Amino acid sequence: MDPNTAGWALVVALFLPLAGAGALTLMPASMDREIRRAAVAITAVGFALVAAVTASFDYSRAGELQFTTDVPWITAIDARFSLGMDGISLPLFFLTSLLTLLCAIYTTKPLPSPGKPKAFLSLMLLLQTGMAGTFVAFDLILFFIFFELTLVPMFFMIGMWGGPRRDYASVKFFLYTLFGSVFMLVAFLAIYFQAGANSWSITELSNMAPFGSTTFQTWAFLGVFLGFAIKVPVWPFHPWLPDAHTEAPTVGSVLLAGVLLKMGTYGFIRIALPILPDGAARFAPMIGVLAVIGIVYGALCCLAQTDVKRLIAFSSVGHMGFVMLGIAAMNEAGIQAALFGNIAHGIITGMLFFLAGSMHERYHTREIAVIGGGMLKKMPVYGVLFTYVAIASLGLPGLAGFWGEFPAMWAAISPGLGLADSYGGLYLGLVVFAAIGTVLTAGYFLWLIQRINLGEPTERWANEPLADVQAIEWVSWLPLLALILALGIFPRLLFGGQDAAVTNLVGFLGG
Amino acid sequence: MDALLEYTWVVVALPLLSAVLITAVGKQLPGKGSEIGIAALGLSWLLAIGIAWQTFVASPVEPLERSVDWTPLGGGFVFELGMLVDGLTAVMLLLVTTVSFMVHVYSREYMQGEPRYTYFFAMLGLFTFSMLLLVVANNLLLAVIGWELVGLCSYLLIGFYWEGKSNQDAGNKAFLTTKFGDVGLIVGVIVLSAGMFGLTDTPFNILEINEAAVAGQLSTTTIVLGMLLIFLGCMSKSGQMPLHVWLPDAMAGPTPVSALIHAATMVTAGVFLLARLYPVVAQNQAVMATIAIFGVLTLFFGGLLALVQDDLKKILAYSTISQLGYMVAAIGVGGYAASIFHLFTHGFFKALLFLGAGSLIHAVHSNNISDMGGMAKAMPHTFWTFIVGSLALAGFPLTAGFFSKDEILIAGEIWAGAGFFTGSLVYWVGLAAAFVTTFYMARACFLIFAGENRSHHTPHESGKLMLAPLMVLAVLSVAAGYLLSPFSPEQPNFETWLATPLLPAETTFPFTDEGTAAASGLVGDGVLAAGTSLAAAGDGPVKVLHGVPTWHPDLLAIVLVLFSLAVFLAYRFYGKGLPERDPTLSMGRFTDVLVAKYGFDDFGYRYIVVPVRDKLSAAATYSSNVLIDGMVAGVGRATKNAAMTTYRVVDQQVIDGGINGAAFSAAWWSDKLKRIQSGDVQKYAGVLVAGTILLVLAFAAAR
Amino acid sequence: MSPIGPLLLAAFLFSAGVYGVIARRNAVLVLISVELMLNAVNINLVTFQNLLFPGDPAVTGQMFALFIIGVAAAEVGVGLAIVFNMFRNRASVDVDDADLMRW
Amino acid sequence: MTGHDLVFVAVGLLTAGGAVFTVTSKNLMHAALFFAVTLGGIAGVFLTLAADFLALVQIVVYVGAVAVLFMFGLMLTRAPIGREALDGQNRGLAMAVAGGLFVVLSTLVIGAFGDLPTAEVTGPRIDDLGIAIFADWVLPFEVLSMLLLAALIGAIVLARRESGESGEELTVTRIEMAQDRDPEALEREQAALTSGSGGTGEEHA
Repeated sequence: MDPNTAGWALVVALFLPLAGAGALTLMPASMDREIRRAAVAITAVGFALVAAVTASFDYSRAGELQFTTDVPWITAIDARFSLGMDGISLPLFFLTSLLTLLCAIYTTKPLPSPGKPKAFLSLMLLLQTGMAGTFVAFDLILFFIFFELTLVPMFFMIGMWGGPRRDYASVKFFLYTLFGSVFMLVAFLAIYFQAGANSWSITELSNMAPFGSTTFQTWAFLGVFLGFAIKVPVWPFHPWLPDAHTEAPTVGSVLLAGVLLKMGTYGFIRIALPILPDGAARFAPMIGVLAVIGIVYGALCCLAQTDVKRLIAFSSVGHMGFVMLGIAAMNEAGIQAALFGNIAHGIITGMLFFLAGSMHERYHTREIAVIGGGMLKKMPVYGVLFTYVAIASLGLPGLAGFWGEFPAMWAAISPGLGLADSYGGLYLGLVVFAAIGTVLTAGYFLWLIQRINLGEPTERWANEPLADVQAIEWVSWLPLLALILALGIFPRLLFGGQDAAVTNLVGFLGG
Repeated sequence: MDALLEYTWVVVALPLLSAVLITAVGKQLPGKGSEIGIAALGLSWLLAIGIAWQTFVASPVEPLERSVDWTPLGGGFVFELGMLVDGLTAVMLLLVTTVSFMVHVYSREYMQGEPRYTYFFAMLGLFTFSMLLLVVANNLLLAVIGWELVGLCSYLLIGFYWEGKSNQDAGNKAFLTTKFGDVGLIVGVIVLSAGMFGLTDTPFNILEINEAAVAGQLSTTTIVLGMLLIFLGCMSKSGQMPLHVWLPDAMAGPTPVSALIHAATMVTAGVFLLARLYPVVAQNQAVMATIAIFGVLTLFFGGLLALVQDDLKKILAYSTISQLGYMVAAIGVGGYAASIFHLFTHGFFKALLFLGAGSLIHAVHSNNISDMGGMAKAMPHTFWTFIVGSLALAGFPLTAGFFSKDEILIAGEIWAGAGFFTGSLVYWVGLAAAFVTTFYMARACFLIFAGENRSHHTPHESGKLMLAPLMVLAVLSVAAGYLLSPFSPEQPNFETWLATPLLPAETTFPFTDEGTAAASGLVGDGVLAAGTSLAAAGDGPVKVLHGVPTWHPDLLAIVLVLFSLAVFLAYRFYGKGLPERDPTLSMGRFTDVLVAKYGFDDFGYRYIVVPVRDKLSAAATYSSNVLIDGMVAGVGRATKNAAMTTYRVVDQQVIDGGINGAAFSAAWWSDKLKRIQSGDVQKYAGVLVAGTILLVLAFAAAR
Repeated sequence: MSPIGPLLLAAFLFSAGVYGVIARRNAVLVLISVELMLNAVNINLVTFQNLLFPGDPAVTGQMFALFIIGVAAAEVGVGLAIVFNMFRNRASVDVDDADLMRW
Repeated sequence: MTGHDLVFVAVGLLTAGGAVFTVTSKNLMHAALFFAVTLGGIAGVFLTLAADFLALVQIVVYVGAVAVLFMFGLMLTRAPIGREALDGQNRGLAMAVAGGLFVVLSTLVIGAFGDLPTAEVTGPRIDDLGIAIFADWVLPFEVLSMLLLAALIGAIVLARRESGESGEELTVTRIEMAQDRDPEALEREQAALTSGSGGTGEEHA
């Protein structure tokens, strides 16, 4: 595949799941096994295509858009159907495809009530198109549509297959994100008109930037910020997250943590920063402060949780705080770190949600106190995996989490855009508190391991037969487990591919 | 430079390979994986000896740096995977591999029958790899990675018996306390690297940082802030007060682990890192003074705590803290070589003591010295090796501990001579602590070996695999001292071995007054040729910092007197076995303070752990669930109320307002308008015609 | 002869028809009024044919009038049938009663 | 003014008067008779316009058939007699509209044709008409025959009394349709329906 001409590959990879979702709805609901297998087949074919795209991606020109498609779309408003990928999009696109495949494989296990795998898998495939599209759309309108497209399937996933408070959680999720999206859309419109009302192209707008007065940029950035910050979520826009994660079915949680949150940070990096550099420079210290509050705060909240899934959900707040800290640094290293943290968090927390889901399937509870320890005795392999992923999540070097955290702090010590001169002391403080956040993170994870994994099984579970990791779980988890290690040992896998693209991007910032 | 140094990475890689292999196939092997570990470490050890030998005989040597660009970090900066081999590296390699190899051999027998035997060896391999990674790292980031990994291994091995809650807690405490220090380390490394941003693409590179510091390219802020923060990391890792609290608890791990990790190697990582960055440290008086003061506090007060312990491993743990205090204090008074020398000898004799303790514990199934007694007869080999170790620790003349501890005291004396108060502090407090050390070691030895057997078991001598390491280490505990002693005045000795990559004489300690420094012997002609200007020193003999090691009769006399006094006292109290009332436990408030460990643990638990874990977290959750969520819910409620008001006031009272109003008005109008639809077709027709007429008229008018 | 006379007569007849359609309640009378209007149109057609386009070989005007007479006959037949039907169903031919299309 | 014109004025006045009485007469039969007079007058107008054939057709079809048909219709429907009974409440509207229409139409006619010179009235010969019907207009002519046939059949179908047919039919259908809905709404609807149909029933009586 020639990355310069094979734009079709991206289009096919993007809409194959959508077509698959359509095909699934045509199958009779009674063909349960066939539906599940078909979903695996569709996502597998899609992943194979994405893998081929990844393989043929020209890494020597990672800064330029490849696999582009650019045709007029809605001519009345100058919107174009514009797809492409560079070194920044590629890993996220790949991750989306991979996680969906693994989720499809995982869904060959029984679904939570009310079952209905056909509906579930169709929604999941629809979700995949939305998620993947967000990362390769290079037209603001197209981006917005993909961005919003994810809301509906996720809403139904939580609302239909979720836990006892699913109605509350799904509506909360929907309203929060939609609230932000409204402001984002308004900001997009403002950008469009300010830039001369003839293009929605992200690349063109970035090239044009900075345009408009600082006041305009500030307001436009605020709008975009609200949209993305709620999605990330940045403290204090996070309360939807724990509820959504806790109530969502396993696959929903995995995709939510693994990909959906990334759309927010990706939006910051792809849209908010290059198009509105002046606004970004004004907001950067505030973003940094919110990010660090998120880190410390998320960790503190985790310490107080009694529900495993809710704890992991709150840990996301902290981890995304590191990503936002990287963005707040407004320099190449920071963006690099943010993107790495994005992927690392997607893999690790996605994996943690898989584990939490399986734990719930076995214990039928997520209460730490009820599980009461001894998992390492009861299910040794499972316990080891849990420890492994938890340690990865607390940012141990050699595993993926580290390369999102340390470089983010490192980058924040000398923020770009001249922020170092005016806010040098503030940023030093941010680094210190972020580092303290790592201690708290270590604290709650170790405590979690202690309370769940270590010790003797309690009376209640001592004689309960609990299955250790099953074959289907191995299949859907092994890629993630391997990636955690591979990225930790060989961070160049991501850093290398992103480098040129990030350099380009920071060029737009003028920093 | 010989080609052997190029293969230093093999020393590091072998333990990792061992860990991977043991994990993969260990369980299937007859030795359950221990043979892999021993073989790998043996090879590693031999290679390390070769490297040490080459750097030693040729010392001082230019540092050898080899690296590959591992990953870009953005902004043109690069993270290297590289090794830096010089005398310091070689010393540490030798120490780590030696102790690790001994512990491997020892554990094969010691851990026999334990659960997770294979896992234990895999962890040992992983730990050794991490420690060696830290040692050979050519840049601070890689060092941080090794640093964190040894912390993880420490956590996993302290909690090796994870069925028990106290062991789990100990692991958590160790990890979290050191992790707290890591905040300092990480931020410190970041600050230092930030100082390098304009100078290089590899801002973590240790040699470049050192050179930049010496060349005055780093601002004072960078140096002070960076080094103090890094020192915070060193404090937690190397058990400096008040961050030492985890170390005694860490004794919950298996004894070989205590020997390897919590006595000989990992806990010295902090000292090592200070030594690695010594040229930076030496730039600033405040930094050195801080380091010295914390070191002095630790060496004295840490030692005192050992007085009241009954658990043999805890006695050793506190003595480790105290000895680490010596090393840190030495760094703070310009005793770079002395510090590393003590680190080196301490590694051997403390490992020996721990392994000996393991042998004893193995025999009596108790950690407590009050449960032992009379072991000398039953376990003769353990006895004499333990005594050698104890003598070395107490600094009995002609043992390794004597030479190394004296180097530190002399360094303090010279530093004091150069006009620094901390120098005298180190000298006198160091002497006092030596007395304390001798006393508690003598107490332990008398209680263990003299008197009657108080245990419920019949003690038996350990097997060969356990005794052999003891003997090797016992030999080393004496022999290692001769590397830097009046018996080795000429180069190569330990000081020339380490004499890289230090400072050019004229820029050493830029804050000292040149005349005073020269007079005190702190600096002088050709002293300590720097790594960068080593070639300029020519082929002639290189003089070392504190001059040629010589006998110090005054010091020797004081040490001997103190030693005799301490042993005599200990004999009086404990020579006949366990006294009714242990004198160290009968010192009133003093004992209370010591038993309470100065209240650090309690303080930490009560004012840090509990508030953060229980209160602050609850507050945060509360704010998330109630405040923020409540705020959003409040906005929601307010919106609803506003809507109700709108509905009632605007919709209902001002009927046409809002959407409902529009709907109502539409209904109202339609109700009125529908009456036109009377069903009276004739009327329709009439209106139709009338409309036509009107249209015609309208057209006519328009024309 | 001037066409004004017949045309004005036709206009008058048409207006009378309109009046009848609107004012009369009896359905039969309404039909009669419709016939009046049709006849007015016929007068117009014949007038145009014979006074303005006398040479038209297709005699279009008179032909149209002829067809209208035919169609009117059919219409009357069907219309009266509907009236009968209505009378049978509701016992009345009063158009005021036929207001089912009312609101 | 020629004699021809005089004849036209006389016939025209007769026609117009007949029309006026047709639409205003209080007596149904009178109205029908005046209608016949008007139709005859129109036949006269056709004659003065030299349209002999059409005049004959007018007499045969309209005066002979349609007018008689209407009289039968009136007699069969037992219509009440009297102004109030014959005229609706729309008389004012009707008068205004009809008057206005006449004014507009006459204005237009005079405006359009008032300045045309008087011309000799010449009608086509009867054989020309025959040729025109069966040459140029044969298809519409045949279609007209079809239309008449259809009207004939339609009239029969409409006017035939079928068994079981009654005034209640409509109501029944609506109730049947309503059965799909919930019983309460059905009840309400039925109540409304009963009262509504009851009202009309009273009026009928």
